Amino acid sequence: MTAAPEQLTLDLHGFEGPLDLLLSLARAQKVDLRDISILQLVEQYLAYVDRARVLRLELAADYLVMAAWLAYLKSALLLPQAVETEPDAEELAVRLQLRLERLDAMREAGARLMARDRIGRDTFMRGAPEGLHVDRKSFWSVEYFDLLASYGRATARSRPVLHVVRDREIVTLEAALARLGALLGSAVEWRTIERFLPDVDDAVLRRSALASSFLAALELARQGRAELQQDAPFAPLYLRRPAA
Amino acid sequence: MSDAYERAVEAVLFAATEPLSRDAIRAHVGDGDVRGALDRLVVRYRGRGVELVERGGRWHFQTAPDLAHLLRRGRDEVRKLSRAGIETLAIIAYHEPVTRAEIEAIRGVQTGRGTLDVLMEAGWVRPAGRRDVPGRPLMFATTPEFLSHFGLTSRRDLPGIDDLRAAGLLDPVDLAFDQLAVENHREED
Amino acid sequence: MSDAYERAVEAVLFAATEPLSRDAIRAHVGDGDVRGALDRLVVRYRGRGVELVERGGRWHFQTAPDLAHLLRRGRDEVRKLSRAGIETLAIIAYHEPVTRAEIEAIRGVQTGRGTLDVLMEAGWVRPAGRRDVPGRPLMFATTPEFLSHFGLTSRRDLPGIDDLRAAGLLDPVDLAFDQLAVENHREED
Repeated sequence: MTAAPEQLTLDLHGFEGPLDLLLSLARAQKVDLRDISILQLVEQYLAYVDRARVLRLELAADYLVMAAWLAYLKSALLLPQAVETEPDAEELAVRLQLRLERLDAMREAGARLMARDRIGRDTFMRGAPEGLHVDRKSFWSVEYFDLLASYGRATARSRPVLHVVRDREIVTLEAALARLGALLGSAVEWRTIERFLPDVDDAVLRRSALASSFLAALELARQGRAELQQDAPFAPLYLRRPAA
Repeated sequence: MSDAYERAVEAVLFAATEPLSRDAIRAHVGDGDVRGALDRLVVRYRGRGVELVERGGRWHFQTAPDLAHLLRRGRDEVRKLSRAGIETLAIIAYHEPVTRAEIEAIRGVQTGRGTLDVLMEAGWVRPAGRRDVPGRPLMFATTPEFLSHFGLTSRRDLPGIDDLRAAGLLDPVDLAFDQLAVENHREED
Repeated sequence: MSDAYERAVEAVLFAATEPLSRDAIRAHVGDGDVRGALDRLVVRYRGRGVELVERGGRWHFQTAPDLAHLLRRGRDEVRKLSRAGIETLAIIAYHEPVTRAEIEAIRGVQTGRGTLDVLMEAGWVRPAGRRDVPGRPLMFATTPEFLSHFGLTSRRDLPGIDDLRAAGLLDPVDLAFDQLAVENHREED
C-alpha cells in the first residue's frame, strides 16, 4: 500500500477488519512500522470512519468498536502527562503498534513461504515411482483429516435438526378477553379500540395486543357483552357496553 | 561436470509419469543433442541403484533389477479404507465401547460384516466385551495401534464436536444452510 | 565406485512414493550407515537435474528448482491459497502449537469456516493436542508434508524466524486486549 491516506478508497470490502485497515494506513505513513505516529494513525482511522458515515456507508460493528477505542486512546494520549490514566495511554499505544508489527510480520512471512520452491510448482517428485511394499500395519491407509471429516458426515445424518422459535412476548387471547371484559363494564360511551389496549412501548407487543383485543371484541359482541361500530372499512373501530 | 542440457533431460525423465520418446523429451527441454545426453546419462547411472533404460524407443529410469528384492511389492498394495470403513472407525473412536447397533444408529445405514472385519484386520479396532442388555451384543473399541497410526497420545486428543464444527467439518454439504442458522442463532454458540 | 549399501539406499529412495525417514530406509535396506550413505548421495547428486534433500527428518529425491520452467508445462498449478489461508498457515508455522483464539488475536478477525479446513485437507496442518487452560482449546501445528512442500529442512529454516523471535514478535500475545477488536467481526471467505 503506497497510496497517500487521502487516496484510499472507502471500499471496506478490501479490508479484513479494522486491524487490516489500520495496518494499511500505517504502511502508507512509514515503511518502518516502529517509526509511525500512533496519534496520526488514530486520526486517520477516525477520519476514515467519519467519511464512511458522511457517505452513509454501512460500517461493520467492529469498525465502530475500534473507532470508539481509538477515540478513547486519542483523548488519553492528549491528556497532560501529569494526569494519571488507567491503563496507561503510552502503553496502549505501544501495544497497538506491536499488534500491527505482528500482523505485518506474519503477512511478510506468508508471502516468503509462498515464494519458496514448492513441490508440484518448482520441484517435482519422481513421476512414476515403483513404490515400496509397506508392511501390514499400514496396509489400509486413512488420513487423519478423512477420519475427522467422516465423523462429521456420519453424525450429521442422524443428528436431530433443531428448530428454535424465539420466545416472544405476546398478549394472549385469554388476557385480552379478561382485560376488555373488565374495561367494558364502565364504557358507556363509544371509544376506539386503541383506548382499551394496555400501555406498552414495544411496537411488536402493541400489534399483538391489538390483534388479540380485536378478536376478544368479536367474541364479546357474540356473547352480547359488547357493541361494535365502524363507519367504513379500515375506519376507527368503536366499542361500548351494550345499552341496557 | 554435467552440462545444462543433460541436467534438463535428467530432470524431465525423472519427473515423467511414463517412458518418453526422444521427441517427447525434446518437446520439454528444447532443441539439443538428446541422443548424446541420453548416452552420457546411461553411463553416469551404470552400476548405481538406479539406471536409465530404453524400451521400444522410450526412455525411463528404473531401480536396478538386482535390488528389486528391497522394494518387494508395488505400492498398489496400500488400499484406501472405504468411506463406510472410515465412518465406522471414526464412530468407534468417538463413542467406544460401542455396539454394531449403536454404530448403525449413528450412521443411519447398516454396517456390512466386512467393514468391521477390515478394521480389525488393520489392527485399529478390537472386540471389547459385551453390553449387559438382552442379546448381550459385542462392543468394539480402538486399539493402541489406532492411536499411534494417527499420532494421538490418547483419545482425549481427538478434536471435540465444537472444534469440528468450528473447523467446518460438520455438515460439509449443508454449509450455506448451516451458516444461515449460525447467523440467526448466535446465542447458541 | 559406489558401495552396495549406498546403491541400495539410492534405489529405495528412488522407488519410494513419499519421503522416507532414516528408520524407514533402514527397514528396507537393512542395518548399515544410512547417514553416511545419505551424505555421500547428497554430494553425488549436487548440481545434477535431480537432487536429494532432507525435509523434517525425511529424505526424498526431487528435480532441481532451477529447472521448474521445463517441467511446469502441462501440469496443474498448485492450488492457490486465499489470503486468509496464507496468513493462517504462516501464523501456525511460526507460532506452533497455536490455538484458534491465538490465530485470531494476531489477525484481528475471526477465522472463517473453511480456512483451517483447507489447510488440513492440504495435509499441511493438523490438530496437535489441547492447551492446558480452561476450555482445553485445540492447538494446531504443521505437518512433515508442510516442510516437504515448502522445501524446508526443518522449522528452523522458516524464512526470518530467528529475526522475528529476536524482535519478540513471536512471543505469546495479550489475549485480553486483542479480543477487543476480534469481537463481532467475521471475515469474508
